[in-house]
Amino acid sequence: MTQLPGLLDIEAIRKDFPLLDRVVHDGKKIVYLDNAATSQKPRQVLDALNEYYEQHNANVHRGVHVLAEEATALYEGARDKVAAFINAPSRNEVIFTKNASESLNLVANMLGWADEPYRVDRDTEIAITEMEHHSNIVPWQLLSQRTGAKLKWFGLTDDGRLDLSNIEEVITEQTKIVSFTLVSNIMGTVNPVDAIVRRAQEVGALVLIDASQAAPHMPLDVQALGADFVAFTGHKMCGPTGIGVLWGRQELLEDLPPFLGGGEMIETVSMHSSTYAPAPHKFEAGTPPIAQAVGLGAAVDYLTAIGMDKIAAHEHAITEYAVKRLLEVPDLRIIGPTTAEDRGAAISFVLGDIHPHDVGQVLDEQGIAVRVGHHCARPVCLRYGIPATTRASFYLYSSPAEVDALIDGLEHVRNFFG
Amino acid sequence: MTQLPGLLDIEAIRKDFPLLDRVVHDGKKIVYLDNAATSQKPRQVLDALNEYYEQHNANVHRGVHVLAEEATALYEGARDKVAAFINAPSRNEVIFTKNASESLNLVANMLGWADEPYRVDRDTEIAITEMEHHSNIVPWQLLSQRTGAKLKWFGLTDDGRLDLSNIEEVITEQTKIVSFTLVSNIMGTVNPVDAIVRRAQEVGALVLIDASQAAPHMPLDVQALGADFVAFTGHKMCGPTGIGVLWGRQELLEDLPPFLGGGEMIETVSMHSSTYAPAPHKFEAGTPPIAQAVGLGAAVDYLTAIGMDKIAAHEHAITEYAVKRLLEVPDLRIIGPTTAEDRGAAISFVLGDIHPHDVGQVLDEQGIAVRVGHHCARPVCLRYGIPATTRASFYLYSSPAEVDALIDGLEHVRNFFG
Amino acid sequence: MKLDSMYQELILDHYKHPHGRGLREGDAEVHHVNPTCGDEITLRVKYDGETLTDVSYEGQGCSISQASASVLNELLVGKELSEARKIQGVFLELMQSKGKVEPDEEMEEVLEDAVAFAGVSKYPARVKCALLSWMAWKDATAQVLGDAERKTA
Amino acid sequence: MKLDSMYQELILDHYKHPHGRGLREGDAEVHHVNPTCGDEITLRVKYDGETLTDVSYEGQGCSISQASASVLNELLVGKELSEARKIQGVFLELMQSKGKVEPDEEMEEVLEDAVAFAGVSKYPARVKCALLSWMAWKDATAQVLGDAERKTA
Ligand SMILES: Cc1ncc(COP(=O)(O)O)c(C=O)c1O
Ligand SMILES: Cc1ncc(COP(=O)(O)O)c(C=O)c1O
Repeated sequence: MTQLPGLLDIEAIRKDFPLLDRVVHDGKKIVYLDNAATSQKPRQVLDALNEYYEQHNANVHRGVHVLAEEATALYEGARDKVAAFINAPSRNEVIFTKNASESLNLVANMLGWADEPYRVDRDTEIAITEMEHHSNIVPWQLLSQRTGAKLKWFGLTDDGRLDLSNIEEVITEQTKIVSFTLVSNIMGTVNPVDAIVRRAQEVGALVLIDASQAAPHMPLDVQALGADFVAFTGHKMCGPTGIGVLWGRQELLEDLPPFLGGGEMIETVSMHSSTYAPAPHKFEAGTPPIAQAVGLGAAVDYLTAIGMDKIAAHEHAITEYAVKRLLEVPDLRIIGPTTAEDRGAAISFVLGDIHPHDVGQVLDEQGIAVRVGHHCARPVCLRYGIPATTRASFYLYSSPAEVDALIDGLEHVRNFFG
Repeated sequence: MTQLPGLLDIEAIRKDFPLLDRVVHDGKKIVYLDNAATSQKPRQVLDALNEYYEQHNANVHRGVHVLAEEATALYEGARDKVAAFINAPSRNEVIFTKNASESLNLVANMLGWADEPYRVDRDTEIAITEMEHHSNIVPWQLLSQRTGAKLKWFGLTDDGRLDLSNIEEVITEQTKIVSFTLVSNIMGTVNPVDAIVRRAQEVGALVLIDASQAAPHMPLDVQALGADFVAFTGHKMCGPTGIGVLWGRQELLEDLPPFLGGGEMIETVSMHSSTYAPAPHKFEAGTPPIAQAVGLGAAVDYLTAIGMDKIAAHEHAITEYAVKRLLEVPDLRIIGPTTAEDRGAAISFVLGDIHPHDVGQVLDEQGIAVRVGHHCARPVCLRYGIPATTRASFYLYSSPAEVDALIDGLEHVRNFFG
Repeated sequence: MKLDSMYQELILDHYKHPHGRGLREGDAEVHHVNPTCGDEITLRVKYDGETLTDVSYEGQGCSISQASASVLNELLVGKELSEARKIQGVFLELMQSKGKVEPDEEMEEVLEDAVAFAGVSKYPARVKCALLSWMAWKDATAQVLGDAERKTA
Repeated sequence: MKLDSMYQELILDHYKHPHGRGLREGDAEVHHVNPTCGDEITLRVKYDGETLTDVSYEGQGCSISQASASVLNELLVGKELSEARKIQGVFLELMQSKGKVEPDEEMEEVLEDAVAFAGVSKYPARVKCALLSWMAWKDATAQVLGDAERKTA
C-alpha cells in the first residue's frame, strides 16, 4: 500500500464511518470520493442524534420541565462547541441556520433591510467572484435586482486562481459587502483572504466569507480571518443534514434587522408591534434544528479530537498524490491549480472529450463515487469553456488506495469510450 | 385503569417510543404532556434516519453515483409520502422547509416580492387572527412594516373562539392574504375554515392555513380545506426536528418569485443572470434537510398505518376526559373552549393565582412535563388578562392514567403553595 | 456488466456518428438546459403542413443526450405530426418506467432504434439526459402550432 | 425533596409578603420582560447622592421573580451605590453558578436573605426569573447615572 508522510491512521478512522463499509453493484466496496458534496457521518454523530431523540427530546428555551432543560442545554452546548471550533469571541455570535445557503441569504437579506450605514441600495455595490457556489451568487443577484445595487465580481486566471489585478475597480468606495469563498468547491483553490479583506476595510465594506469548503478541512479562526461574517454548513463536516452556521460580529448582529420572524426570535409580541430578542436568537425563528445542532456539536468534537491541523495535513498529502497521479492519465486536464499548494482536496478535471456524465457513470459501475456536472458553479465552467467537470474530493478517511482505484477507474473509462 | 371509548392500543403504541421509558427525578417515569411543543419520535423514524446515514447518505439531485441516486429517491420519495398524506393534487406542490416558521415566512416573502396580482404593498391589507402563534404574526408585521400594507386581525370571544362578527371589515376588497391557524396551539380551538375561505375567495384574497397543530392530530386534506397554502412542521408529528412543509397551489408556485437563492433552485446561472427551476425546487435553495425529509416520510407512514381518524378519535376521548377532570380542580380556569367539541388536545389553564412557572416546576418534580408561559401566543394572554398559562397537551400515546397523574399533580401544587 | 444495458452498442454508435447534427433553417427554435448537469441543446423544427421535414440541433452533452438527439432525428423526420407525437409519448413512457417496462414487439415497432434506451430508464439521473432533445422537440413543435401545450414540457 | 432547595421557606415568605411593592416616586423607571415566559417588571430607583433611598416596583411573575424583587428591595435600599453594586455582582455570580457554588460565610454576609436563591441556580429556566428585578435595577441605576453601562444589562 502506498505510504505518504502526514497521513492519519486511516484504518482506525474508517471504522467510525458505517457507510464506508457499504457494498454496491454486486460486491464492490464503495470508494467515496464525493466529499465536497457531502461527507459521511461517524458513529459518534449518529449516537449523539439517537441519544438526543431517545433520552432528551423536547422543544428548547421555553420549558421548566427536565427534558426541556436538557434539550436546551444540549442545543446551547452545541453553540458553545461551534464557537470554540471557529474561535469566535462570543458564543452569541454563532447563529444556527439550516445550511450554508440560508446563512448566505440571511446576510444578503439583513443588508437589504438594514438602515445606514449598512443598507444596500441603488447607490451601492456588491462584490463577489466568478468562482462562487451558486449559493453565493444567486442571493446577491436577487438582492441586486430587488434593491438596484450593482453586482461586480473578480474574474479568474487561467490556472484557477482569483484575478485580483483590478481589485480597486471591483471593490470601490460604493461597495457595501464583499462575499467570497475561502476554498472553491469546484477547483479546490484556496483564496487569498488578507488581500481582499484589506481592500474591503480600506473602503469600509463588510466581508462575508463562505467557508463551506474550509470548515471541514482546516483549522478555522474567524478572528484571524478578519471577516465580518463567516458561513458554513454541517453536512460537509461530518454533521447531519439540515444544519448550517452563520458567524457574525456581535455589533453587527445587534444593529442589523431580523430576517425570518416567529417564535424564539422575539422579546415581546403584541398585535401592534414586536421587539426582538438579542442575537443569536433574533435570527433563529421557530423551533431550531435541535437534534441537528447537537449532531454538529458531536461532529465538531470528533474533528477536534483528531485535530484540524492533522486533517489538513492528511488531505494535503492525499491531494498531492492525487494531483500527481491524475496528471499521468492521458488526455486528462485539471481545471484549477495543478499543484497541491494553496488548494483543498477537491479536484476537477476533464478527460479528453468524454463527457463527465459518462465518466461518472463508468466509475460508478466500479463502485467509485465522484460528482459530475457544474458543481453549482456554472460560471467556472463557462469561464473555462467546458460543459462540466468530473470532480474527485477527499476527506479525512480517504486513502492513497482510493486514489489508485480512481486512476484505474479512469483507465477503464478511456477504454470503454476509446 | 380508566377505559374510554375510542382509545388506541396505548400500550402497544408506547413501546414504539423510546423516550416514554425515560425516568426523571430519582425514579419517576416521565409523563410527557408537552406534545403541542414537540412530539416524541417512534423507533421507526429513528431507524429510518440511521439507515439513511449508514447506507445511503449522499447529496441529492446532482449525482450519477449509486448513493446519490438512492438519496435522491429517498428524499423525493418522502415528498410523495407527504403529498399523499395531505391529499395534494401534485407532489410538485410540496416544498420542504426547515420548520413551519420558515414556511410561513416563505409565503410572506413571496408575496412581498411578487408582481401583480399577488403583490402586497401599501395599498393592500393582510388579515390574521389574535390567536396566531408568533410565527404567524411576526412575518406579517415585518411584511407590513416593509411594504406599508395594513395588518388587520380577528379578535377572540370570551370562550376562546374567533370572533367573525366583523368579517367584512377584517377581510376587505384590499385584502391580499388571509393567514390563520387551523388549531390554536395555546387554547386548542379548531377554527371554522369554510367561513373564512368563503369570504377570502369573495374578495379574491389568498388563504394560508397554519396547520402546525392540525397535521399531527387529524386527517388533513388540502383540497378539502380550499386554501392556497398550508404550512406545518415535522417535529410535532413524530418527525425529526429541522423539517417543515409548505404546500401551495401549483399555479401560484409557478407565478410567485423565489425567496432564498442558491444551489438546487436554479435552472441556469451566469454571472449576469439566472433562471429558476420549476417548483418545488425553486423554493429549496441549498442542500435540503435530506435525512429529516426521509424521517418525516417515515413518520407519515407510521401515522398513516395507525390511521389519522383513529388518532383523532383517541385524542378526542382523552381531551374530553381531561377537560372534565380539570374542571373538577378547585380554582382552575380553562383558557379556551371548555368542552371537547371543535378543539384539539392542547388545554391551557390557570390555577388560582399560582403562577404557571410555579405550577410547571412542581409538576416537573413529579415527572410531569407540561409547558408554561405564553406559548408563543402572547396576544392571547393579553386578551384574557393573564401573564401566562399552564398547558397540558396530548398525543396518540397519551393515556387516561396520565390525565389522572396530572390531576394528582395539580392537587400537590395547590398544597405546596396553599 | 450492468453498464452495458445503458451503453448499448447502438447508443454509442449514434453518439460517435450523430444523425442530422447542426443547425439548419426551421420554423421555430428552442434552447433547453438540464439544470442538474448543465447539458444544453438548441433545436429547430421544420414542418411542411402536417409533415415534420427536419429537426436540426446543436449542443453539448453526454453520450446519452447526444445519442438521443440523433435517434430522434432519425426516427421523427419525415413523419406526420400525429405519428411523431405518438412516438414521443411512447418514448416518454419507456423512459419514465424506472426499468420496469420490458419493451414488447409493439413498442419496438414504434420506437425502432430508440428501444435501446430502455436500459437508461434504470438510471434516474440519466433519464433527463435521454429526454432533453425530446422535450425540446415537443416545445418547438408547440411553438410552431402556437398552441397552449407549451408549458407542460 | 429537591424542589425544597428552590422553594426555600424564605422565598415563599417573600413571595407571599413582598417588601416595598408598588410604584413610588423615583429618579428613573425601567420596564423589563422575560421573553421566555412573559414575566414583566416596572421598577423605579431613587438616589440621594450616593445612597439608594428607594426601589419601588410593580409587575407580574412567578414566586421566584416576585420574591427576588422583594429581597432586592430589602437588601439594597439604604445602601451606598458601590455597596449595592457589589451585592448585585455577588448575586449574579451565585445565580450563574449552575448550582456549583456553595455559599460560604463571606457570601452569606454579603447576600443575607438572598443566599436562599442558591437552589434556584440549578434550574437554568428559572435563573432568569430570579435575575429579572436585579437586571432592571442595574439598568435603572445606569440610567440615573446616565452612563454607558446601560446596554450591558
Ligand atoms: C400553531 C403553530 N404555528 C407555528 C408553529 C411554529 O412551528 P416551528 O416552531 O416548528 O416553526 C407552531 C409551533 O411552534 C405552532 O404551534
Ligand atoms: C463553497 C460552497 N458554498 C456553499 C455551499 C452550499 O451549502 P449548502 O448546500 O449546505 O447550503 C456549498 C455546498 O453545497 C459550497 O461548496
